[in-house]
Amino acid sequence: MTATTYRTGADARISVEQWIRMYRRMVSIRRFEEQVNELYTRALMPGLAHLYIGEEAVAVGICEALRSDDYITSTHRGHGHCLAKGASPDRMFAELLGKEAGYCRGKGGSMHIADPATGNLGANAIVAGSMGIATGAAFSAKRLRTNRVVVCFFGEGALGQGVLYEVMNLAQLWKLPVIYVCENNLYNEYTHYSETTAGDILARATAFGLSAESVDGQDVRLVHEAAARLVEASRQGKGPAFLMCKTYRYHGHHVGDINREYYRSKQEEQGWKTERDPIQRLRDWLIKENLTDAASLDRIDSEAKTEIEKAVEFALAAPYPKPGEVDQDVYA
Amino acid sequence: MTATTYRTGADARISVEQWIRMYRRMVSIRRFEEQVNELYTRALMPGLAHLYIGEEAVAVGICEALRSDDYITSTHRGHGHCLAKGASPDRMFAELLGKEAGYCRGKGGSMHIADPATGNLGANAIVAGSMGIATGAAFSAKRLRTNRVVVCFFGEGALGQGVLYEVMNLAQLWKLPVIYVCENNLYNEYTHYSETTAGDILARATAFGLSAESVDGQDVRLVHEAAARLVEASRQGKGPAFLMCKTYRYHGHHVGDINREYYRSKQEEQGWKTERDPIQRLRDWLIKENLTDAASLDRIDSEAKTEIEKAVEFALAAPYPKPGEVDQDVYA
Amino acid sequence: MPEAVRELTFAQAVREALAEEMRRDERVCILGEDVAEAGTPFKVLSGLVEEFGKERVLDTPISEAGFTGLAVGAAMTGIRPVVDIMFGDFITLTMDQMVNQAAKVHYMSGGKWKVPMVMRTTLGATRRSAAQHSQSLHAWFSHVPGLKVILPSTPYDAKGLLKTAIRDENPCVFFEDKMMYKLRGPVPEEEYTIPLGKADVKRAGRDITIVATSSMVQVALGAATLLEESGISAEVIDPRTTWPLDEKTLIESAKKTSRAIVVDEGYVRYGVTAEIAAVISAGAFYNLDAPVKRIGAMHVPIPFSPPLEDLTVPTENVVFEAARELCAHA
Amino acid sequence: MPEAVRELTFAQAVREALAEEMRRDERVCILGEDVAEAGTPFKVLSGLVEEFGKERVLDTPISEAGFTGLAVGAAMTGIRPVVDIMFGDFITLTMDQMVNQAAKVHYMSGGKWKVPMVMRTTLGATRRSAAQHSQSLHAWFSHVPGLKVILPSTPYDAKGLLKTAIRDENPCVFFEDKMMYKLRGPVPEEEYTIPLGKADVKRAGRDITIVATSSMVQVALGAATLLEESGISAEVIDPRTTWPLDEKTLIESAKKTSRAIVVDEGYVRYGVTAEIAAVISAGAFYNLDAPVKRIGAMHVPIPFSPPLEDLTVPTENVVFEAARELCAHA
Ligand SMILES: Cc1ncc(C[n+]2csc(CCOP(=O)(O)OP(=O)(O)O)c2C)c(N)n1
Ligand SMILES: Cc1ncc(C[n+]2csc(CCOP(=O)(O)OP(=O)(O)O)c2C)c(N)n1
Ligand SMILES: [Mg+2]
Ligand SMILES: [Mg+2]
Repeated sequence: MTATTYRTGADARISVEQWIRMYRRMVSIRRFEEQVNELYTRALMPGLAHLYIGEEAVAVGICEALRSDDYITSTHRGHGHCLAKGASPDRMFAELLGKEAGYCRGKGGSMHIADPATGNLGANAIVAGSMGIATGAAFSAKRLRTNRVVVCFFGEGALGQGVLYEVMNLAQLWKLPVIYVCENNLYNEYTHYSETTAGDILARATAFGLSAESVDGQDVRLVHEAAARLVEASRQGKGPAFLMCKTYRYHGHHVGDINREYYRSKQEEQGWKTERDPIQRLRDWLIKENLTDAASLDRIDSEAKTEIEKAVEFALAAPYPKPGEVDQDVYA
Repeated sequence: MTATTYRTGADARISVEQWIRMYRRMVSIRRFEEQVNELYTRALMPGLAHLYIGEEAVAVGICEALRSDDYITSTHRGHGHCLAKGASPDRMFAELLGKEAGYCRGKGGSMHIADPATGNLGANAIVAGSMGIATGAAFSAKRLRTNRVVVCFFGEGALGQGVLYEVMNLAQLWKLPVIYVCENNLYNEYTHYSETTAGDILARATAFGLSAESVDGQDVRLVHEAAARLVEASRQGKGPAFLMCKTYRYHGHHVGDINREYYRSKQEEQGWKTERDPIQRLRDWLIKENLTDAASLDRIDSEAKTEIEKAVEFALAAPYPKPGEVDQDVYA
Repeated sequence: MPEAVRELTFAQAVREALAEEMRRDERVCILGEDVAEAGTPFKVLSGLVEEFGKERVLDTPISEAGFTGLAVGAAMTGIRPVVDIMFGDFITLTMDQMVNQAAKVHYMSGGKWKVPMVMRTTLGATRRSAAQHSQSLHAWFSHVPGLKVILPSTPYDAKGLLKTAIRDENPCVFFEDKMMYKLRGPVPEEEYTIPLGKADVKRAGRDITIVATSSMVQVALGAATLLEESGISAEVIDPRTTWPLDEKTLIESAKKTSRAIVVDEGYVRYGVTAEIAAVISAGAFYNLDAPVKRIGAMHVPIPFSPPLEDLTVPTENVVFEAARELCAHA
Repeated sequence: MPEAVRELTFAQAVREALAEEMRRDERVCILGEDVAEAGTPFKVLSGLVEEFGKERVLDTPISEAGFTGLAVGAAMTGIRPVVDIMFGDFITLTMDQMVNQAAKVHYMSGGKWKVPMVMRTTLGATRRSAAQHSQSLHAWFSHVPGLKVILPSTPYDAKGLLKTAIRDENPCVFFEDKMMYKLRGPVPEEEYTIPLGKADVKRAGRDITIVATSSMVQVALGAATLLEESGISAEVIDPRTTWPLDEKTLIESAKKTSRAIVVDEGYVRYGVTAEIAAVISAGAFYNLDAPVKRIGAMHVPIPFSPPLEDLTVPTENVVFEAARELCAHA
């Protein structure tokens, strides 16, 4: 693909600042996730985490199309969504380490980060667990006439859960402003999606009357263009939509999934990393189009690195919640 | 529609005896259900029942395409399926009255009739409750190489339940011999299906890779033709299929649903009864084609009436299970 | 309660609670199957769609998981949904939404998101509806931190407790015994609510404590009348909510009477009677003169056949006999 | 058990039980997410697909309700499925299939159809997996007639009980504490099975009875060692199955020792400890010197933060202290 094919109508409406912001966010997410891996490897993080590395363009391209008071729901692989919606890395790391300064006071951990301030209804450790929630938030948006839109992120594994079809039906019947974003990274944990997914994915949404499309999830510009269009339509009252983003996770299913060759080859991984990296792609394009230069982007890279390092330090130094916290907030 | 349009290739392969058998079965089901209503009205039947009157062509046309060792699963509106698969009316009435001679020793009642001898895996009072079971029976058929086919009957209301999509996916992935038969009688209890069903019903099945089609469920010949074809294909290893039968229940959702005008008009009911009655239609065609005469069909009618009356008498006279039965068969 | 108050049926009391709360707070919505024009198969909601419109009384597809999940998200974002699950047996389909989502959202988010929703559903057998339409599964939700579980036993309680539940900031499950919908009882015209977690002494007594829930309160009261004729004074206590549970009232009563029976229509094993019996056995340990007796549904799927079904549920007589036997103990 | 037997981990014992039963009976199949090449995330099933092939070890989509329902139908028609639900928290999605279908099919059909299936799943916290991956929800299934519920506490029991469950004609749910997979213990090479419904005295004692389930048996045994040092002789009893429940063994032990503690990793409220405490309180009423003490998970969603999470589960020390206190009573 050449640069010119990217120069769609939508592209033209995006300011340089926006592209730069998307670049910065993608880099931040990547640095963030590298640190998560590092924390795990150095046995500084309790439990596990599911890295978003490789999929950054999806969260960033989509959240860039949202207002800050729009809602998202997220998954077990949720750090990228949280950051893209505006969460700050320090409190996220604090959450991952179970510290009181974390977004959930350490009670949620990696798979449950939630933040009303950025419209994040929460990550969810149940595959498809947030679909009802997202659809319900869209119900509120419509009934309360807030003009908000909701994005429901989920992996292609969630296509196996019946509740998706139940809520797509509801959303379409009631014309709710929710976009179901399927992050198809080819694997349900350790099983290729072709072994678990019959028929045609987009048809599963159009059958319920949703408009559905598929996009190269490694290209933030295509993702953003599609998202902006669908979000806008939904905001105008056109009802729900379905967007499949074709993407890839570079790392294991979780940080402990090191030996992966029984389910996918190193070559396959290498191909995605070297040929379709979303950060590299945007970088190349920005430079090629003279929208910025390498030095500026390098500066962003190193700023991001510093920011993330500081955030980790903050979290490592932060205190655990006091024992008395344990039975607080069971009931509101 | 004229008679000639019915003379499809499939029709030609059906013997007169088969048509007569289908006629007899439809009449039996109708007489059976009329008696159920009568028993309810006379306060002789405990609880409620959901009458199949008006939908007879679906169960009969489909079960006629099955071997006796093929399996079916059924619903809360299940009497027609049971009878069409070969159950005898006396033990069914006994079940409806909670008598020991019933198919389930009185423990199941109207909504739970099951009978291994006729391949009936059971009616089910959970909407969509039998979909997993039907798919599992198809799994057994495939693994045990019995060459059996399974028919899963359900109302269009069950399209709302996610488990349908879960099992269609599984059935298609594993090429299981199961036919999902959607009896679309327009209503989920008291709500028109258009208020609960977005998009396109057949597309919900084709999206998962199933072949899907729709048929006039008031015409036993069309139903049977489609069923025979789909069952045969499934038996040959072609995997699952979906068949929607457009039909109508003449009576209320259950025997106690008398005042229905707030959800459907008397006119609508009258239209279906007078213009599309499945028994009348087959009768007219059989006579018109000279396959039999009115007198012979009248004889069948009165035989059916007598059979059903006797069956009711049997059931009314039959004893209840002994109290000691109550905690038997909780565990095998 | 003032004297000479109006009488309502249990169903009317539920409906009135909903109507009043919907008038008071326009964020309150009802979601469920056949809840609008049909007003549910039990006609509990008749008339509400006429007053509040289809935007607030919504017929759903037959998607218990889907619309319960939708209610969770709606509750988090400003709506106060009341979800109708037609039969308590169908909560099986909502367990993930209620237990993994609704019950945990507040805690997992460190107290940031709230889920002010109510699930209304049924319990109770003897309607000749067989095993999939007769269960009393409230013990499951009672086991789960984050949920509140409410079991009204009278029209008065139904109205007052439901209003409180709708105003509560937490997910509440409200179980109505479907055989009680026609039960009549006094319900004052004036506004009132009833706090969650406060047991109610439905009848005071000296010799034995009968703790009963939902329609079993009526059974217990009937037994208490029979016992009175035998010279035994029974105290009938209705916990009203299984969570929060008003342990103190139960224990104090048992300490006073020194004997206790627990009656609940769910299964005895690992059910509500187990918890309450364990609480009383431990709390009134030094005062009990006899083991706490548990009475509940027979441990079988509910059979259809009427003579069998009737054997599976507690009756006045069973409670009466059990109480007499207990009182025969030193 | 013979002496000098081979040691296996808990995971190996489970795997061996499956392999043996799959060799013995080719109708036995395994269904679940990532069960084939991946051998589950816990690697419990490693190697089985290699031996038995993809026809008998089937990777499913992420459709817990769908494949559990499929297993019910397969079990009715000649297959003996073993369903793998990766985390016990996900049984929420299978409740309709297990409770409204599997548990009731035999009874509702008047004894005609049978559902010989096994669901294997996990329980247990402290893996830093937070509220949706740490629950111990076995009380729910224990409450439901028609199901059998198995909680192995050692590799030996895991193997013997799982083999029995696979041969059982009823739906059985088999809960494995995920934190025990690496626990080693003796497992003889020779074929053996263990009956369901028979409690096992894991340690004999005189002064106090500790009834414990699953990994809490290990906790109880640890506490018993500490108690011994304090001069208290504790009897540790493992019911092994919560249904059927071997009441007799529990009651006899409590009668003998006159004191009892029940330890289970589920929530205390309306949970397994409630039933067992109620059974012992009533059954050993005239012999108990102190109230039965219940110990279980704190009544909160399981928090992620390690110092908090550790507060929510019973430890040796908590059991030890509780026992000491009970023994201080007359
Ligand atoms: C209901 C449920 N079933 C199973 C799991 C275990 N699990 C966690 S992630 C995962 C795979 C999810 O795959 P996908 O949706 O494609 O997301 P990805 O990990 O690829 O981002 C599974 C099976 C779960 N968390 N919830
Ligand atoms: C899970 C579940 N939800 C709700 C019900 C209550 N219910 C019984 S029949 C029915 C409508 C079913 O409609 P449909 O599937 O079209 O079948 P029909 O009655 O028209 O034959 C409903 C909602 C139920 N039995 N199970
Ligand atoms: Mg994936
Ligand atoms: Mg219908």
